[in-house]
Amino acid sequence: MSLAKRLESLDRRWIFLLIGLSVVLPMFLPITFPERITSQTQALYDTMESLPEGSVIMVPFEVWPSTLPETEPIARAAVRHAFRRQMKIVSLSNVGGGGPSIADRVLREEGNAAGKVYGIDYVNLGYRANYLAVLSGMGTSIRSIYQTDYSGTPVDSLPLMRNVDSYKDVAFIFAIADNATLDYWVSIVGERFGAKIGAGVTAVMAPKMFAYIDAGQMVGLLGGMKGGAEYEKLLGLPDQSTRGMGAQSLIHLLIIAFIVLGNVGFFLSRRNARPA
Amino acid sequence: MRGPLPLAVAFLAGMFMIVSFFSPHPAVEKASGDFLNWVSIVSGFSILLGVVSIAQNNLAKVKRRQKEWPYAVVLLVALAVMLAGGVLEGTDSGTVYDALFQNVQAPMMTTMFSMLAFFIASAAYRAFRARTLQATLLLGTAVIVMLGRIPVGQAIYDGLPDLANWIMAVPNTAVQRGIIIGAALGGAATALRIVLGLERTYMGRG
Amino acid sequence: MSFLVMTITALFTLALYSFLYKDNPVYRFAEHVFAGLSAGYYAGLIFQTVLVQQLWVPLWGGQAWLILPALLGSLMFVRLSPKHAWVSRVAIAFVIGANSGILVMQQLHGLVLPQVAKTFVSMASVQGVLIVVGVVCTLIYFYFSKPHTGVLGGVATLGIWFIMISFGAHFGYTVMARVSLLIGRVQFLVIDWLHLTS
Amino acid sequence: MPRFGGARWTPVAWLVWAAPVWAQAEATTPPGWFNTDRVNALVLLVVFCAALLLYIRSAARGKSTYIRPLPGLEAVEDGVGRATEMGRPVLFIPGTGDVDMAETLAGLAVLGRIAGITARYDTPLMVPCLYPMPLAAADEVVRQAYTDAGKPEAFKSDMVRYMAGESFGFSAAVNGWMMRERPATNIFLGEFTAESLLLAETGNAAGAIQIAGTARPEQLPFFIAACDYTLLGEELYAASAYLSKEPKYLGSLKAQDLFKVILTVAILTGALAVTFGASWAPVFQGWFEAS
Repeated sequence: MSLAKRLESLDRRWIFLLIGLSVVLPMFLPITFPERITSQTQALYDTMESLPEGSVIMVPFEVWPSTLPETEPIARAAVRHAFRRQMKIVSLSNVGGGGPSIADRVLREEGNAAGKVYGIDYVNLGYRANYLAVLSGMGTSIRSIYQTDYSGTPVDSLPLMRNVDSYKDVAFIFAIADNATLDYWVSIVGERFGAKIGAGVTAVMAPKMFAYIDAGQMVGLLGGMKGGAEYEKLLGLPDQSTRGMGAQSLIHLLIIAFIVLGNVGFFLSRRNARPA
Repeated sequence: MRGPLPLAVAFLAGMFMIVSFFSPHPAVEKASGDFLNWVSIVSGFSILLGVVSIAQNNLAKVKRRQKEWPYAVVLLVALAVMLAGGVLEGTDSGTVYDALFQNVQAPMMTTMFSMLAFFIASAAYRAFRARTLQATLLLGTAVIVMLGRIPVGQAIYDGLPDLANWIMAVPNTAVQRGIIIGAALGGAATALRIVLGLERTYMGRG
Repeated sequence: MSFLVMTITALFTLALYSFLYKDNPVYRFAEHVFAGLSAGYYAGLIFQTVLVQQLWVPLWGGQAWLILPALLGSLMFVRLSPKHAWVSRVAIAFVIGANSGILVMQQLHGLVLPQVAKTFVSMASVQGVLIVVGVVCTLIYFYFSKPHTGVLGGVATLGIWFIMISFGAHFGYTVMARVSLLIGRVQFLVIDWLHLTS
Repeated sequence: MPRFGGARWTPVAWLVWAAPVWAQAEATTPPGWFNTDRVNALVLLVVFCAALLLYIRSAARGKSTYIRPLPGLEAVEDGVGRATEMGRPVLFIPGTGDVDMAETLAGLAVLGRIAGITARYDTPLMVPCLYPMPLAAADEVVRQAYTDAGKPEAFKSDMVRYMAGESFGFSAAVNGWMMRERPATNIFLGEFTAESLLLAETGNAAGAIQIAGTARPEQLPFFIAACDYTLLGEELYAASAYLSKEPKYLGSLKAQDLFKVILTVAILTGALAVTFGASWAPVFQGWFEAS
């Protein structure tokens, strides 16, 4: 069988095996790489540093469980940065497929680690149906949509929420997102209600966000695991994101090799097919 | 009465939203806040409807002993357990509902999406062909950006990460902006057709 | 997290990964457990948020007007009986109508105006020229009222080249995203569950 | 064909007549009823709405219905021809979204046209669907197309099949059907998420000509690299407007095209003004500033 034919008919499970190995092997040789900070990550970090200590920020968890390995490290870095600067966090989620539960877990774990108290230092408002109604409704008054938090406690009985009832009472919105809900945070909450927005997103979402950053509709961006690793470096805490970059590099090289090899096979078979 | 009533309701609800967009008057703001709470409540019922139809679907599959009906039983049991937990005990941390979500549902969804890395690799080898000039341009840029995003790329050519970031910040920004503007015009046209009663397909044939 | 719980999670993870070898009953079982849990999750969440927190508690707290959205919402369920399905259309129209009203202004005021305004950049720099030319060529590529010939054809061709570069970049970012997810899951299996390395 | 008299017209006439008068009257009354900073948004809304209605009306009268030829669309018709010659089926997937997604509706409009061709040449047709509502809609569209082609008896109920399961379960089932039936042409038009990759790759292995179209940018790169023809984003809606001939879709397309020209002129004017430091540049930019 000619080389081209053999290249063409390779069983894809060999490829799966190769990918599996290239994920596991780098874990046994913890090689860390120098992380070069992109300007979008630096801008987001500087914005968080410029806010006065103790100011109230919103950290919406617009994430599905499917992308946690990318979004959770970014969320933890954002929450840790906020708690480090004694900021108060108001959180919520418009993702009915798991968002509020993820927000609840991450905030409780990071809150306990930083000695913060629920209701005073951070609040999770939970979920309400229809993100268009929620984002627009909260513009006039948060209480028109959220009269209770995620576990049903009345909002008025939470000390943190006493003087917070609209986007104007919030200094900054650090959105964690893996879906198009973020476009509505930018175009409704940002443009219509004038809030300042930065975001940590999955790599799939990042390319579109550059249009918002260039237009000043977004002040900073963390793109995928790489963005997370950069932000962790700025905060001085090498965590999950950084550890994954070794395997990331190996698999990318492998996929590039597959693209090249696949096309070599393609051109060979096309050249053989052409009449001599 | 059956035809124009929904259209009138859609027109009034849509126009009130447009009016409240333009009017900062406190009375309008208060009214729109409460109105949007109503919209959120009614939307919640439509999600419940989706769950009921999934349950109905699978119950029918079991009743008629259709092909693969045992799997439908598995689905219904999992649904019942989760629903009972959420209703009786609540959904926040420390409940059965939350434990099932954090330890079973969420990891499974992450696992499913993680399989895509395998499929991308096999497709990169078996299907991604530079058939046309356009596909060649696409695959070429993809390779540059992929190399620029990993430290090894930096080792190959020091300027690669900056090149990759420049591709994102300039040509990509221009295209994303062009697509955003074009799509927003399309979206506004669709939304206006619904508000003005020219569009009925969203109500389905039901 | 107790080792037993982690083992359950790991077993479901491996059951799903078995699909890579071949579609098999273990995979189908895990897939249907997942489908059931996610449907149940929605039902439990809506019960607590809409029925309890947005209706039951405020209604007892004296907000009587909330009986109206509750009735309108329950109209949705009339859709299940084909004969009276039209009644549910009023509830659907109420939600879709309100959403559409929000969407009209969100697209025109929130996207079109700012994105156009921020493209008025000086074309003295290469970057400025590329941004303006790129936006215009992309817009013109999606122009359907005239055939893409002559000057218009040239602009559209430049447009598709810009688009392919952007899609290539998008492809690179997507590959990275999916790979990160795989690394995350394998880290769970190898490090958290089996403690083979730190 | 929506009539432009009677009940349907009144809300529309009120809006187009009232908006400028209402806005002008409001501006003079004490501030608070109308946010004068947003006059530019109101002008954009009114002009866009007027263009939309006028073009829909002229499309209803058969005027201004030209849409440029779309390579992906011609490939769809050639693809069905190829399947007919080879006596192998055509596989059509209206996406994995539900009926409330605009992309699914666009996909179903194209399905109607294809079913008409397969009916005429008795080419086998395969239409797998993920959700009950698109299944019912697709079934109705294909059945209607076969009756219109005068061959109601040629329609077999197993052409449109319900394939349940999450995205991977669905693609596994469809891939199995694809490897068994070996369709000559695969057409994927609608909303796709992760499964775009699995379907396109298996379609390649099954040796089919593949045409795809979706509006989601993160799936387009995979379709472009793996398929022979791809309808990019708005081209999917242009294709369905072209095939369905519905005035509301043709008119909308024309209104959007008009605004693409207007905004292109605005961008060039603004950019040139800033480049040459024209005195009115900030004023011009101010008109477009959203606040």
